[in-house]
Amino acid sequence: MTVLEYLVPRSLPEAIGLLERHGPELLVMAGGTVAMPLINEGISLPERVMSLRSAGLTSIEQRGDVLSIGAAATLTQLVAQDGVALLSEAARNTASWSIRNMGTVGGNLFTPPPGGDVAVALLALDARVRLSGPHGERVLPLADFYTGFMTNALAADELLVEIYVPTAVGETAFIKFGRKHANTPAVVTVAIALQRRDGRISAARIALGAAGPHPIRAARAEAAIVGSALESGVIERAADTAAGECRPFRDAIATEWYRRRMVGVFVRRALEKVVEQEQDDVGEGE
Amino acid sequence: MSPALNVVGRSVPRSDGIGHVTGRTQFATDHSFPGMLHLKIVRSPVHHARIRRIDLSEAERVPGFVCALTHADVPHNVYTILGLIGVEPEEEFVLAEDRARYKGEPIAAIVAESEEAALDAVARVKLDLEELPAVFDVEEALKPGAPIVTHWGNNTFMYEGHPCRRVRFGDVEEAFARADHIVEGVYNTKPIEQAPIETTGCIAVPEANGRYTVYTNTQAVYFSLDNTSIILQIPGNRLHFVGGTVGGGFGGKVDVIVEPLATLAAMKTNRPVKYAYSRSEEMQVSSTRSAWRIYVKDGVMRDGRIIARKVTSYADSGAYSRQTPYALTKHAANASGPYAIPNVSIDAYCVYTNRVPSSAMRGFGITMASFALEVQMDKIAEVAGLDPWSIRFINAYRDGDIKPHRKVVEDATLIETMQAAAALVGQDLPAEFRAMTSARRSEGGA
Amino acid sequence: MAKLRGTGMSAVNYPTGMNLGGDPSQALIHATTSGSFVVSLSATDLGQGLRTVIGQIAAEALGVRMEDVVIDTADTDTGPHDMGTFASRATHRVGNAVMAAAQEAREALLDVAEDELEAARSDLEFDGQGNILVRGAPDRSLKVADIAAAAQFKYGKTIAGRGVYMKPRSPVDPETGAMDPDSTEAHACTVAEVEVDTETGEVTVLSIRSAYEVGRQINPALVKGQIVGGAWMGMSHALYETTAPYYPDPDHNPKDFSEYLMPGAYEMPEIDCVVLEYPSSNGPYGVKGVGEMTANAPIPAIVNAIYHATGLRIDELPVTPELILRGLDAKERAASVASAADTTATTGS
Amino acid sequence: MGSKIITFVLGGREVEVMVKPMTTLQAVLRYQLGYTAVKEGCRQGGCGSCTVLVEGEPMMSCLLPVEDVAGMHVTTLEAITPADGLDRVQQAFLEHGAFQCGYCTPGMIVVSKALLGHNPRPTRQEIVDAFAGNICRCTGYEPIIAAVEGAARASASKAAQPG
Repeated sequence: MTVLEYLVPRSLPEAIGLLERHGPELLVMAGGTVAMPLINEGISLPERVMSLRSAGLTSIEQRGDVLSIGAAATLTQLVAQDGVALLSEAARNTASWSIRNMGTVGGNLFTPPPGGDVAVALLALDARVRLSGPHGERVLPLADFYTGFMTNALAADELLVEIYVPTAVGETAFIKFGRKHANTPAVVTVAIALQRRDGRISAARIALGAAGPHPIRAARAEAAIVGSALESGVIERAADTAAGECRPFRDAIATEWYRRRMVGVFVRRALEKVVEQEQDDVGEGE
Repeated sequence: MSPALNVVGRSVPRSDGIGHVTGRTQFATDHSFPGMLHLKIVRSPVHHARIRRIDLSEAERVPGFVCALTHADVPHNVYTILGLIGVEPEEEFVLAEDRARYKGEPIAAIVAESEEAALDAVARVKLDLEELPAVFDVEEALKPGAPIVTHWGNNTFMYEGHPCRRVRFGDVEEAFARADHIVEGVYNTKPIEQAPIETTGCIAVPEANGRYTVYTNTQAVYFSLDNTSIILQIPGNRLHFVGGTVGGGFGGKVDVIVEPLATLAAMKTNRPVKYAYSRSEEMQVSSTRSAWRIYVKDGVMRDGRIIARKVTSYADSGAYSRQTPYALTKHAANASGPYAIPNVSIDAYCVYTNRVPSSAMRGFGITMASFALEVQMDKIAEVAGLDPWSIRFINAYRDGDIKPHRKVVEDATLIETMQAAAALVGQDLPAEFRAMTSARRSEGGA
Repeated sequence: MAKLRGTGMSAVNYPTGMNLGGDPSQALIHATTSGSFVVSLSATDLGQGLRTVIGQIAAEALGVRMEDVVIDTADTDTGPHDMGTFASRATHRVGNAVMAAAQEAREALLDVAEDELEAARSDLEFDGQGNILVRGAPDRSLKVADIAAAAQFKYGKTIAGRGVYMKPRSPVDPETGAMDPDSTEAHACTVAEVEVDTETGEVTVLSIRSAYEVGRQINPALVKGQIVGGAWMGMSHALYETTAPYYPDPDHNPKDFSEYLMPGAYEMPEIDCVVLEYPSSNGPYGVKGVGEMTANAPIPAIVNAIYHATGLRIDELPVTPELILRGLDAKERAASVASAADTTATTGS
Repeated sequence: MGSKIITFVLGGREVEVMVKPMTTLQAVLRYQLGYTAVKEGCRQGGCGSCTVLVEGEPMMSCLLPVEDVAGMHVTTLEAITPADGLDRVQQAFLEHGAFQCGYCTPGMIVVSKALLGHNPRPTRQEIVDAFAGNICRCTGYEPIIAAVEGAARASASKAAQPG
């Protein structure tokens, strides 16, 4: 059906009201970078579409030790924020300049793999998402938001409205590996956040993109290294474990075999990057 | 000595430059016309199927639906683009009849008031298909019992009674028997899309005088006009094709796909009709460069001379051959490479599979031969204990040599080109190669 | 992590012109009364610069300035027949047709100029700047525009020319393959340097340096543009592109520019070239043609460079990182089997 | 629901268009207003040929419902071309042979203008990054990069001139 109505609510309550009125058939769109190509090609034929672009969800603010990111904040805004370096880096490695000017942080959480590079960084940062519906709000860890390939915990009448990221993140590293260097789908994306105390890893979050039905944590790899010093044997162990536990897939870009192999390589390289950053910091300190 | 030239040989500015940098250059689908309709295609969702029924009833109810075209509407539905130069048989269906031979094959065309309505109606066409076994590999397609793709009963294009384009020169078997080394290789390449940034497209416009003006980005306006005239069975003088400005071709716009249907729809509706590929159509259903499998066997002497070469090549034509038979002929004529080889045998097969048809692309028939042969040359060099430069100088053809297809070489400059490349990269060449020329061997080109 | 570097080369010929002939192109030229020459054709400009190059050939052959030539092409109501722009045929075929048409138009101009300048035809020459001069008499010259106007208004004559170029159709002997499959041969030799990451299998092309021999260059800047763009496309074919990533399996065919892999600006290597000119006997001004061939030589040069870097013989395109890794794995397995065998042999002796 | 009237500022001039819901800015520019320098290479956001500036920032007009630019400033290549001659970037594209078929060129020049607007002396890497969303099938990118470098130099030398 040709689109009958394009709804552009000016506030969150208006958006929630429209969603409630039109029900789950309403296609919710923010930057349009994923939905519009499907509509243009006639693959998606929605009757009604709601844009969140003007619903007042575009701010990025630091509140205490939390960075609050409106779901409709653009990836360009995320590049520019200086609260969390990992997020700037992830956003900078996503798509192209024009697409970053349009694509939103919230939208990135709905982008099926191998897309969704920012979501991988958010997962490593232990972000939480605020969901809002006609009956109130709830906040979920991002890790609980995903339920499967292109499925999530969002109820039919809820909108993802905000993302909370703790700014005390410890040491981080981000690597997106694609077949090209820029504007390309990931073979694998790795985002890591570590905390170390007395030379030992006290907490580790290793998030992987394009290595499962949605951004995933490499929980066994994390468990395998907590309590150890970040040295080469430990790094190898994390890499091997992550490669073993990930659930990659084959698409036009890469096979399952190659992705699994690259998970190992890039988890290792990301952890080595943490070590290098530490050495740089030490070097600068001297 | 030729007289001095005024403008040839000078890097004068491009005559279309200002148009391109200001965006004022008009490409075919930059035109638009009041009342213009949009044509979109219902395509086979499977690789090979019998078509039992096409149900348009729901599509017809979409607001903005104007008409649908099926094979029954196309006056001369089975054609061969190279029929213009005498290539037979007629084999491609403008719109599929009882069988779809590749995923994406056009089955019906929908004409609607807007592109959105056309896409909507396309999505609502119901196809009753019986899926058939399909074949995707060139050598599998030649085995007994393979699914037959064509409508005449075998999976190769026939060259004057042969299932392949043949070249026979000298006696390869005798030469293999006395060669010091035999070097064999098999080379595989996957299909490639021309991927011009402007997709294939046209607009057909009914004119006051009963003619049709077709704005098109074809690479060959008369090729397109003449094939359209045949397919629609209307005199060529009722067609006026306007083009010449093409947003990238690379061979991808030599087929005649969009013009016949757009013109037919314009005839049927008496309104301008636009038919342009979407990007995914350009990527997934437009002709590709063929996939190739090339077997090369060379007989080589201890000193590096290649005395025999046998090449067996298979190009994956897909479901229809389009320009590919011609590519195989060009390939066969060049499968010995730029080398003087006294004994050559070449069999080049154009093979039908249930794949998107392949057709022309930049380097037609040659690009993948060059890949196979030049990798093979390095293998030969290694076997003969020579470096990659030496093996090529030793075997380079000269003016006056006879190519396997019996033509006397006239414009050989491989040796001079290699000398220039060596100088460019600082590669030292032995004196004998520095002194070598492409002049006739009888004229001291030793 | 190891990064291995290697260099590879290739040398190729490229047959230009639609191979078996029988592919005529026509050109019609007429002068307007303001001294412009309209060149009517039916060839297409795909971006290679056909309008420019044919304009240069027409201006040269007519003996007038480039700006006095108008290329009117690919309108079938005004343009004469042409087979189309493919097979590196346009500059060769259309250029020859234009030269023939220009010759006829020149003769028509000279017919009028003889009367207007009261000079013998053999004493007339074009200065290439839009004038016809009487040799040895610098004060006796006329603008081509004035001659064209005089032809129309004073003599009632047309200044026009017709040209066609056709290589006769050559049959192929179905048994031996004897045929005449080209008009002329251009050549290229490319040297590529690569770096291979042995952990990821990625191939980085560091440089593509080539020598080309393309006959006469009508427009060297456009030739260089073809060589640079072709080097990119060759690299793209060698390492990235396909519509069937798992051929012969037809699945996962790309639908857009992110799935259909092509290198971007970031991946561009250093590109360098030299161009030799050995004019052909049958091309206009000795042209051979360059458009199609420039993607060819880089492909085997890159693949041969990968061998030089890694010892892997690759016989498949595109060369994906996975192909490299699997090759390196197999090599490593073979080496460890061999060394195990060595150990056994040593122990056994 | 029927059509709506949307107003925006196109190249400094206010325009009013009547559109069906969710008509893209690209379709409005090309087919209602005749601004065909805005190209249509993919309508997937993947080629960059339709790039326009919205409030000075590059965006893909094929992905942008025109309702979303209501009241905003939109700049296409038509508005970048000065009344007298060519912009420095356009001139540089000519001089460096930064196009062949010309289909990607409008998008490339729009992005170049945006880049030089933000960053008058970009490094090669910054130029390459800026073009990551614009695909050229003909040139191999090198002449395009050279053109932007050339345009930046031309601006710098002009700025350095007294008076």
